[in-house]
Amino acid sequence: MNSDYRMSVVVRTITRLTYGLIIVFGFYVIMHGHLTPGGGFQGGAVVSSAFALLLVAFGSAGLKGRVNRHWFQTLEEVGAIFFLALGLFGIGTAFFFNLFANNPGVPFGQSVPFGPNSGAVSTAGTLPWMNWAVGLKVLTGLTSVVIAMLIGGRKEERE
Amino acid sequence: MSLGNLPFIASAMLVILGIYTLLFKRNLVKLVVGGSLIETGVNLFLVTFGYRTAGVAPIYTYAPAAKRMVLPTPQALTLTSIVIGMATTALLLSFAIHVYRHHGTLDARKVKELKG
Amino acid sequence: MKKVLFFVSFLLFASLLLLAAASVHPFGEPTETAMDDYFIANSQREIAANNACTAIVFDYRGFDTLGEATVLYAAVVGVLVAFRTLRKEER
Amino acid sequence: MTALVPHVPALLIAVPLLGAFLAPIVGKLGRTTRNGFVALVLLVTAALAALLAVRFLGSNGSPILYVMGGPDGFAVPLPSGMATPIRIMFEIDAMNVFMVLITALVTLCAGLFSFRYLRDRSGGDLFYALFLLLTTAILGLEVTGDLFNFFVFLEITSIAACGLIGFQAWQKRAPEAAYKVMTMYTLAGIFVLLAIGLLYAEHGGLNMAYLASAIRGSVVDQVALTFLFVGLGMKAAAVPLHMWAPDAYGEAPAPVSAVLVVNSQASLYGLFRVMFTIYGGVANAVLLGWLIVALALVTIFVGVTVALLQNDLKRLIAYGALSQIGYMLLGVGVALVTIPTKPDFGFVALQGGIFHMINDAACIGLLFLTAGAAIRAAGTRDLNRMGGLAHTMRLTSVLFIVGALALAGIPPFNGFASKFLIYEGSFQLNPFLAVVAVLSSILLLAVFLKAFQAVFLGPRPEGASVGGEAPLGMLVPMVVLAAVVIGFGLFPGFFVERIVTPAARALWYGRDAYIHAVLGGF
Repeated sequence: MNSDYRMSVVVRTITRLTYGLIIVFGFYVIMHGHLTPGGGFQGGAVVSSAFALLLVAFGSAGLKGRVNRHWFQTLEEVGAIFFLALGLFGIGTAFFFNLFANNPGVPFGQSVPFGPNSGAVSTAGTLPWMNWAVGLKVLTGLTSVVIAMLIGGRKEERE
Repeated sequence: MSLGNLPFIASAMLVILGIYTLLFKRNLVKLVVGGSLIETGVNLFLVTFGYRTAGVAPIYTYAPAAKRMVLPTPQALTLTSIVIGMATTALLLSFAIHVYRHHGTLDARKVKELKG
Repeated sequence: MKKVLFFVSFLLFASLLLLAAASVHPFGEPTETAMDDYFIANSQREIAANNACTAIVFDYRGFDTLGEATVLYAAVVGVLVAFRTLRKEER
Repeated sequence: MTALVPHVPALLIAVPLLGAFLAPIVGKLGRTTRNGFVALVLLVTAALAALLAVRFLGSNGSPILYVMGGPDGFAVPLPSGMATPIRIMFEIDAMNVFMVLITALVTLCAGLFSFRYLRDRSGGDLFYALFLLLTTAILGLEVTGDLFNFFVFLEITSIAACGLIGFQAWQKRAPEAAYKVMTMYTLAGIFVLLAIGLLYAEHGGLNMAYLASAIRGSVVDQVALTFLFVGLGMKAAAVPLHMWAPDAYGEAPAPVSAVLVVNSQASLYGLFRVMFTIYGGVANAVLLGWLIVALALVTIFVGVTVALLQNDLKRLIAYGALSQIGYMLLGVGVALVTIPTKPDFGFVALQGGIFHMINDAACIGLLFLTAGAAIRAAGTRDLNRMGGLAHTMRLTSVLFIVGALALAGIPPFNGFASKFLIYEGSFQLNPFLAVVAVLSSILLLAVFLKAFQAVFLGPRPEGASVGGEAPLGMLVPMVVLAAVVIGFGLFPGFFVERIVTPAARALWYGRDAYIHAVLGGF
């Protein structure tokens, strides 16, 4: 697959229309990890599939303006450090102690009555933060893997 | 209507198929496909351990009342196992690209540069 | 010779796996569920999370998920190492 | 700072992990800053390991328990009225402390060595990210008390090790070796995961101590034991499944090979933990013991004989390392067989096997580092085209000889101390075992003398590049490892009595204390 390969017009227009929606849906899945099935890993994978779709439809030109490879690599490290820092916040009591849960002063600190309910977003202490950290990490990680393999493949053409 | 252990045997067959491709196939990319086949089989194996008959997903948002909930731990383990499967496949494929670039072939027999 | 050895070990492995799959608890009736019942009953009280799975993934067994994020990080760095731009003398 | 002392086990993992995540970012500030940062992280990790050892030796031997995210302090594993532990917990007894000390020592020396060794290579930031990930994963492997967590760390070691093996991607053999090793590691990981799935289905818990008390030896438990045995045996490079080891140690950069040996030993620790603690109550020791003794003899024999045929320096050392894994298995296998009948000799063999772990880690690490320096100077790995390096590399050749003699078990060095215990224990069981072990050691000595003569002595072949003595940055870690090799050899009693005997006692007699620490009165 040489790099300036482009799919047909139909695919390109549909991709142009839908890739924004996929990204928004991905962030929805990340954000509601503690309420609905989903979470950091699944949401991050959905968003990186949007970037992969761009790559397939437009070839490497698809990601030219939108994604900066080195920025994504650094963002992945930032996401990883943020996740580890969340684990270390509760070091006073124990590593990975969820100190934000069930204390109303903190964002995401509300407690939840037992039994089925309609689910309030601002609950579950460190969970939403962790979901965001892992979501950012998966999103940037998977995309930089896809880009690295594309570039790896293209370099193979030149030799 | 107890299925007995049929779902376990089905996922065990998936793992056995994967092991078969890994042991007997020669093309490097086919080995990677075999590897991910095993990963899927094992994930299915893990998830089916946690099922309760007529069970509902263990999520309380709009959960139907008075329904038994399926075991949540295998699903957490499977999440980890899926990401591990992705990671190993990504690494295997990137080294397969390198081997193809050096040796010009993906057939494991011809690539046998390393003895023993 | 190697083919025979592989085939024998493959058959042995397949029979062991099927034997284990057949003799585990029947599908749908898990026998030992003390840990999981605790998770289902207490995930809302202790961690205020509706989704018991996410409660396990990020709090009860959050350390696994830290390992998980490290696995992903290792894979990404591994791929980037494989496809990094080499210096001249390393061609 | 003293408030953090009770959290040492968690920090032992968190600090190198944070270092691994920060390495590429610090790398943007320049190479020396990054090297300083990585050296600092390695030093702090080694200090934490030492602190853990000191703190543990003071606590009368009962295992330290650290519960991840425990709400009320970290000592409560069991919620009220429950029999199964809920959260992930670290359970550290003398055996874990012993393994952590080995890892801290070898990774520190290998890390310091790699700064100078890889100075003119590209991709330095990513190398140190992977190197610190490998260190974190090995430490995590040795400290965790949760079986699934053990599997996750096992996978991190697999992926990080393969990323490092394929680091020299421009060479023809490195990507192929990395691919082969990754396939073997994936297969090993699958076996372990299947076993964990079966154990979870059978007992509903994942904690090692809970499983140790819950396992009754049903069909599923035995199948799970077989899978764990095969999976961890593959990772520890026991013979029938050792195909990947020479490629891995041979193709990886020298400091990585030294850490890979420790990685194999960590999986060996996992195998011992599974056999002695989890299946301690159920497995009939004699049959398992004879199986391990047979495996050990084959490993020793294959390792030494194939080493004779090698003419690539690093693969020769790799096969030497392979045969040493056989000695550890021999010590433990003999212990499993004899302790029920003659406990004192069995325990001596067990101590020998465990003591040989740290000795082997030190001498093989030293050999790989000196070989790396020699190869860097000579520019080739082929024994026939190297030669006469001793003229310029005096200290490196002396260190190579120290490592080789120690590995072959020659008296003044540490290899002799542990091998002597293994000979003594195995002689009681069956003289044939001791004879094979001694013969293989002598054969190994011959192999390494041949290698020494080919690499260092003799005339310098005309075409060879003129390699000078290894730079200071590479010599210091080598000398540190040599000091450990000589120190353990001259005063074995001191070290055996302080760290090896408690480890052996914890592994063999400490099973009930291990379970009791988690399950309390149940």
